[in-house]
Amino acid sequence: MEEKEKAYRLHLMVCAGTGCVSNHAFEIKGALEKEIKKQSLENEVLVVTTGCNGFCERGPLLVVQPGNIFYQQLTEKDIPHLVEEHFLKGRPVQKLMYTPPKEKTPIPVLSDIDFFKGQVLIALRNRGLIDPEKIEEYIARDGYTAMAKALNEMTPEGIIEEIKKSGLRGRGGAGFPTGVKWEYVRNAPSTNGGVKYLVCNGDEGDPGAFMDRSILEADPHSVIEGMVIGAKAIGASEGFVYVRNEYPLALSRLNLALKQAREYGLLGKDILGSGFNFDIKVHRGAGAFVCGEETALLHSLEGRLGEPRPRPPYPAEKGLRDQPTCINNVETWANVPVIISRGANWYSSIGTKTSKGTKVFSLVGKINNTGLVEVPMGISLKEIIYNIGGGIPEGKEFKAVQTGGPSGGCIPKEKIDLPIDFESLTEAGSMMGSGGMVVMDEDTCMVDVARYFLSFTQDESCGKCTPCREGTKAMLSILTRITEGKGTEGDLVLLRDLAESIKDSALCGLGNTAPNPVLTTMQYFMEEYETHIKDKKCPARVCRQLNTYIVDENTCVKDGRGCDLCKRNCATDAILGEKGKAHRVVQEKCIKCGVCYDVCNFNAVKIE
Amino acid sequence: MPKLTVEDLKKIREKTRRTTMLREGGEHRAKITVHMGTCGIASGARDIMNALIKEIEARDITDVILTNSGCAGLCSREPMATVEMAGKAPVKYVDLTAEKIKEVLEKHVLGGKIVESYALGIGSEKTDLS
Amino acid sequence: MSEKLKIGLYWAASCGGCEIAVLEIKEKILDVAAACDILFWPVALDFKYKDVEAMPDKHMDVVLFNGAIRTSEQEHLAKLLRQKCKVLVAYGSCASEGCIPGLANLYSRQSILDRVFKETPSTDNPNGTMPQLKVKVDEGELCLPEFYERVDTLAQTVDVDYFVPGCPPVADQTWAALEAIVSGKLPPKGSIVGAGEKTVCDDCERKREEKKIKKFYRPWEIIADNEKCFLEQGIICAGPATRDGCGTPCIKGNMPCRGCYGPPPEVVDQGAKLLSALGSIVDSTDPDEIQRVVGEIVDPVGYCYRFGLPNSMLRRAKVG
Amino acid sequence: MDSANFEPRIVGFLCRWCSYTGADLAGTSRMKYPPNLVPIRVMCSGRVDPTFVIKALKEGADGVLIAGCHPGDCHYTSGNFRTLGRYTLLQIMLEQLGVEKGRVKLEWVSASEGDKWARVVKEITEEVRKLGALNWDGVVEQTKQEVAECADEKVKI
Amino acid sequence: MVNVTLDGKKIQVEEGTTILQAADKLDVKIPTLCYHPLLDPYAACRVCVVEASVKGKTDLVTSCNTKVLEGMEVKTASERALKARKLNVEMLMAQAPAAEPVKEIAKELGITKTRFEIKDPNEKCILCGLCVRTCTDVVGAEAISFIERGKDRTVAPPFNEPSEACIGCTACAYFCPTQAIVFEDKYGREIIHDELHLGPVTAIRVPIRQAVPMVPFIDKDACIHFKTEQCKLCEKVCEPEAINHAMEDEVMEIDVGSIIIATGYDIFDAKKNAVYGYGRLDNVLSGLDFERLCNAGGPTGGNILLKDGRKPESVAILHCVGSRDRNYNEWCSRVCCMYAMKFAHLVREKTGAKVHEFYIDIRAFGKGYEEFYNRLMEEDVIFIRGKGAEVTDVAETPEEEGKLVVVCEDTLLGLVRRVPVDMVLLGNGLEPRRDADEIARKFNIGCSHEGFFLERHPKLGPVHTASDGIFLAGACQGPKDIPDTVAQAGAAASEAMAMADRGTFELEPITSFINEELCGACKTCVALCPYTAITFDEEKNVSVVEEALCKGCGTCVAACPAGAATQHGFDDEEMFAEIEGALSVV
Repeated sequence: MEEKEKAYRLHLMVCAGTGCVSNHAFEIKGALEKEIKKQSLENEVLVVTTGCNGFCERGPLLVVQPGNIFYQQLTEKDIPHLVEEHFLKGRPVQKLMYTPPKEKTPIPVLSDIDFFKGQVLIALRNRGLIDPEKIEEYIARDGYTAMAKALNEMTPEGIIEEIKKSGLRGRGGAGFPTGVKWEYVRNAPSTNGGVKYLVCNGDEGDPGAFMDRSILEADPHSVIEGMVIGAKAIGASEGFVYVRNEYPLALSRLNLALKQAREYGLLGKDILGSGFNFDIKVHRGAGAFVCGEETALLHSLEGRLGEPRPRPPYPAEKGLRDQPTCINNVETWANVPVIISRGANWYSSIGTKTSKGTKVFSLVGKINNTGLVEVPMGISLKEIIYNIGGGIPEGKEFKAVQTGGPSGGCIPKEKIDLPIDFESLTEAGSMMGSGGMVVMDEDTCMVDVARYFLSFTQDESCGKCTPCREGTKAMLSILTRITEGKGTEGDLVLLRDLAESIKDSALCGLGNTAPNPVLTTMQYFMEEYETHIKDKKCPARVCRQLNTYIVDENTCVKDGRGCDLCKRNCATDAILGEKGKAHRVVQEKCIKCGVCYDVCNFNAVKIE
Repeated sequence: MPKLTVEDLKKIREKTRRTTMLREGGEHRAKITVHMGTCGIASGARDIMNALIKEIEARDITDVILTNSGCAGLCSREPMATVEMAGKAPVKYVDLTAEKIKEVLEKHVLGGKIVESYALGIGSEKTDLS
Repeated sequence: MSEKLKIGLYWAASCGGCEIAVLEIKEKILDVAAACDILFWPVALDFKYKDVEAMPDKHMDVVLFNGAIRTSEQEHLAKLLRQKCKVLVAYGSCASEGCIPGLANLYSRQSILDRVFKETPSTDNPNGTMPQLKVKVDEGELCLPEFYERVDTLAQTVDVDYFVPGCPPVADQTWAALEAIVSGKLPPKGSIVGAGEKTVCDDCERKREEKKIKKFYRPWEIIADNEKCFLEQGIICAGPATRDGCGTPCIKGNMPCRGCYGPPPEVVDQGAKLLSALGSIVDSTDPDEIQRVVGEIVDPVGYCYRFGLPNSMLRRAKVG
Repeated sequence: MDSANFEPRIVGFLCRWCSYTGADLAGTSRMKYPPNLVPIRVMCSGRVDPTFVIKALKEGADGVLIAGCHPGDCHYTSGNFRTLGRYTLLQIMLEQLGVEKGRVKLEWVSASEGDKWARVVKEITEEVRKLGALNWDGVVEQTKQEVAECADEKVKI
Repeated sequence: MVNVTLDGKKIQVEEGTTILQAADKLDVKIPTLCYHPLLDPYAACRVCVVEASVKGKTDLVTSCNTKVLEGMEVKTASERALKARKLNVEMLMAQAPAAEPVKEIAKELGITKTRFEIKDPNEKCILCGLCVRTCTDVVGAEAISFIERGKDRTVAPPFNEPSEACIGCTACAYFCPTQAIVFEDKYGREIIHDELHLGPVTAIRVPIRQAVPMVPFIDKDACIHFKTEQCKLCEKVCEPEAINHAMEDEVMEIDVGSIIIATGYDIFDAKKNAVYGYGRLDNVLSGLDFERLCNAGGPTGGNILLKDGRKPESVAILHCVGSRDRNYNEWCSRVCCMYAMKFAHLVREKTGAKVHEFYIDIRAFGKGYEEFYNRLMEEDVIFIRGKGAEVTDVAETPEEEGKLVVVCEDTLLGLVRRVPVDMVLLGNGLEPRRDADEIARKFNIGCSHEGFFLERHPKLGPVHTASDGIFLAGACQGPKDIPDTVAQAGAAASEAMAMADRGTFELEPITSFINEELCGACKTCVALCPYTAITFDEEKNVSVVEEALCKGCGTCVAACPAGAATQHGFDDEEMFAEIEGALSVV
């Protein structure tokens, strides 16, 4: 540590989040290093791997510092040119820069790009700026100062007071005030000589959300630091991070971070000479959705079947090994150090009256800028979708957005001005939940969407309680029936009854929220259900069993000259016609697989 | 590995300040741009750059940004470099050698006094993208 | 001269160690010489049997007779010396108990002769020539003593007055015996002089606790603890069944007692007693284990009757 | 002496609690067994000193039987284990001394085993009868005779 | 205490009471499925949902696990609760159509059929988890668990293979509300308690109805707690808290002056002689079985019944089962003739059935016994002289169908007879206790060859043993009936008393001693003494015998290598003289 820091004139920040890694970010890094060596720039240019940048849509990504120049969708082929032009000769390469849709000129600087411009980074404060595998870089960015402050200058009560004042609420979805929870745990009696536990919930069950993974990958130390502060506040000496095993990169970076922190004495005995002891163990989950539920997670952590149990007692009172346990989500923990170092007042100045600070959303679906965004609470859906997300691709119309993951709800376009916070989302029938945002355009069938999400929750139900186990199965079968055109009017009544009853009587959050997609789609898109049942039609033409495929003979002959492709691809010989002549679908034989529609190059196959 | 103290945390931060400054565009005293078009490289811009890097490292200067750019247009006077002191107009130096640029670094960047004998002029076209 | 004690010494079936043992009294031999006239000592002085035969009966005051009786010659001399002396002392284990030569009683005369004159690897005797009692040669007839079938102790051959046990007797004890004889302070006839009245254990300085044996060892099989009772270590020691008086030189040299001083006063058969003790101290209540532990003792006769087979109740083996 | 007419003399050492009672039972049960064995009662087979056995052999016994309680059944808890240890060692030694195995025996006979007692006595009597007289004094005195023969040997060369 | 309103009724209950318990106090019935009072609430079936309001906040909660709060207002059958409850029951009807409790609740709720898809009409399991919780929380065996999740959830042992962790307690089946769990033994038969044909046995029971003291005990071999250290359900339900699993058998040491051994006998196990079919054929009973059957406190209340509940019409009684039999026990057990005849009398009296006695000889030796024999003959009991050779259920003639046939050689008639009867009673003989050997060894006494304890002398010491102070009474010494036993016991008691009364005890003058002059201090003797009568006197450096402790075995004497130990009456000289004497006889 005594040697002087080596001076480089350029730092190339290669994004190595899971998204970019799967887009071959490591090959890009390799190519860069090779090329830099070739140009003898290795003493001038440093290649750094960072955590997820957030703009995953455009991966693999590279940001050049200083200058904040943003390169995107790189391939190995681009590298020699890029190195020579920009890093050697100082001429940034425009064609590798981001050009917003519908525009022609690329935007060279990251902060000028809309996707980044609208974001406020707290939980993701270090993204793209540090190498998550180097603790020094985290420390350089004021890392562990909050912890030092909390351990040496603050009392547990003081920490709790600060968190309470900040208005931080659990980012796991339910939004329980974090400070209040900590206070509960602090005051709850332990039956085992004062032992209390602290758990970080990294079991991100929603397949469409990935902010927890991203934080663990990009900035594991922020979570560790948050946990140490929390431990001091509640009086715990042992903590656990529950991470699903499907996150190998997150696991390895977290484990590395823990090792480094331990080596530096930032974990373990007598942290920073404060006399405070705390250490963290990593527990790998097997990836059950229900294990994101806190009681199920604790069961799993204890080595038992990952099943929820009724609350109360809450984990704060009787959690892991029956001792008071504080469970917070990854993102919550990542927020904690910033609150401690910058103060509750600063934090609570961001956001709305009830929901303070920022929230990370994973923006996916029919949207131009897929990725991870951190925005202040209270920002409208519209801003997220159109300003940051860049709107809907191919100029299609926005229809709805599913927030909160598979058990969240669909919010229709009428509510696009809805300011996003915990309360408003719940009011709209959805929830903050996982922070997932699935954007849907006009081509989406809402009945099918409900069916899709339900098939997920049904599959992930642990099966302990009757409503969730049997109810999701029953709802799924009704929805499947409707999408197949076999629905009756009675089905809608039964579906609503079921949904309400399950929401009301299921054991845990998973069951309580599983009907949300059904309930919200029924609330906002009832006419689509009715069309499916009464007219046996799917307006979005997604439910193939309700489609009628016909060949427009005119187009077929005129444009396609009876190319015969549809006939050759039809599995049931339902298409008649000879090459060069008009083709025709025999409806009795058609199984509505849609292959003819997909293969026709001349749009001659139509759906009615 | 010895256990850290709060003081050690500060030391680590000090040590890495150059990185922080570089990546986050933090406060810097000066920015030196070496012009490295084909002409510049051909007339020895790499030497200038290397000399600068070595010198900055040796003096442990953490608040000077070192960057490069393409051809500055005055190929006959290469190698060239532009020094921009924070809040001041850029100064372009021409016909540089490793020795000369060290002098510039010493007198101009650290001492605040323009080395007029090598300077082409003060104020020029905008060279910085940001 | 007449006040000097007239003594004789004879060496029968023994190794000769006892003759040397007499000299072990060192400078005191001068006292002996001053006090005694040695009338017969074939190993040191040239006397002929005829000289002895020529003595009047009970001419000698004391005869120290060492060695067992194996041959007719030894028997003859034993009888002759008995006749010519006042006090006959069986000096040493051979004369007293039979000792090592007595172990020959495990074999028949024939097998011993065969072994010696025919079977040993170094013997070259293709004609099977055996020693003869009488051989005629040109010069006349040569006679050899008879080799008896059995080794007897001196007391089994003639009347013995005193016994000095030991293989060999230790110097102090020899001196004590001689002193007693010189001073004329003689114990009752038949006494064992120059020995104690208890067992070797009584003199032994080793620590004894409990005798509970799980395995017997021969001395070379383990390194013996030199402070602990040999038997308690599983090393067979004849001390408990052996008369004391020797001063335990073997034990002090970290070798177990072999029993050369013969049985303690009240023991009739030293070997049987030692055997009884050995068989009793096995620490087990499992018949198989007891038999195994005891069965591992090699050559119990050798241990129990090493010095006393001719003097034991059975005296010799039944050989066929 | 031909074995049919030879009546061996056997000394038996019987423990009072088991074997002597067993022998008693055999008697009261009117069981028939050879009269060759003269029983000597001891309190426990543990009292049987190997010296006794040797003494008996020397005094003219052709065989010796030691009888005690079954292992574990000793009235005195463990006396018979000591007997067993001594007997085992004695057997080895007697073998070295040329005494045939069958002459000296150790048997476990309980108080209820009158039949066994009878059988054991029958067996040892028969066995010793087959082995013939031991005549230890004869063995010891044999020498004189042999010495005489020895003296008469002819010169071979 | 907490004040609650439940369906409009106000009640004060203790803090920590659940809504379900409170409702129970008010006799308000809330249906439950996954709830069991002995297990922790699971709240999975969601059938017990009720509407509860506290401080203006109304929620649907499960009554089994929700604890009442001050001012809580509960509506057990509100529209909202009923709607959820009905739907949940309806869904369970589809999932487990064969589950009776679900049907019952459905009926009460007015649901006749389910609208949901039925997968398996025979399914009984409602996945209430009672079995899994029983196995895990109560039994502690963890032999079964839920496997898979959601719609595929089932209960199974690990890997769906018979689990080694299963201790076969059947507690899961006991707790299963729908009889969905069936136990099979390894031959594939359903396990029922039928094999113990004199009634089922539980781990906690009163040994017999006539037991004194009349208290139940825990059978450690059968109790789950002693297998897995868990369960203790009995402790939970026992209100006076009278159950203590930690209680241990105590070994007490009592110093006594004399001991009377009265360990009794075992009865001959008739299963050893397969020809009688005992344990194989129904209605073949041992003597003790029959005593239990006859007993007013027995399983039938003293009625003599066949296994199917009929009264027997004919009964055979076989004498000498296991007795007077070269293959088993050669002795006469003395009591069987008379008790067999007592059986005959009882059967005649209680059922009027025809009774056949199969005997070798009738041994009616006691006072009034012969008269009893004569009386039986007057009661028309049929005596057949001939030992029962076989009992079979293989019929050779139509009248033998469905009967047990006793085959024997009638030695009076001189022919082999087959006698069909409904019931066969065996006159099992008496045997020594199976552990008699061990007892004999412990007390240093002998056993006769058959295994009964041996008295010192049949005539002169009939209650004494070879060990002083140890006396015998009853059948442990040999088969005998009650009068004889009482007589012998009396004798033994008075002998014991007499001895204790005397206060002193004379030793036989056969003790050992050690001659200090000769003792070489080798300590060989010390460890040999089983009575620790020998100590070592360190000062004198000799071993010393404490004569009061010495029993005179002489082991030390034989072992003393120095010849220092001697025994009075058995010293070497005496022994030598005895040997010489023995051999001087020609």
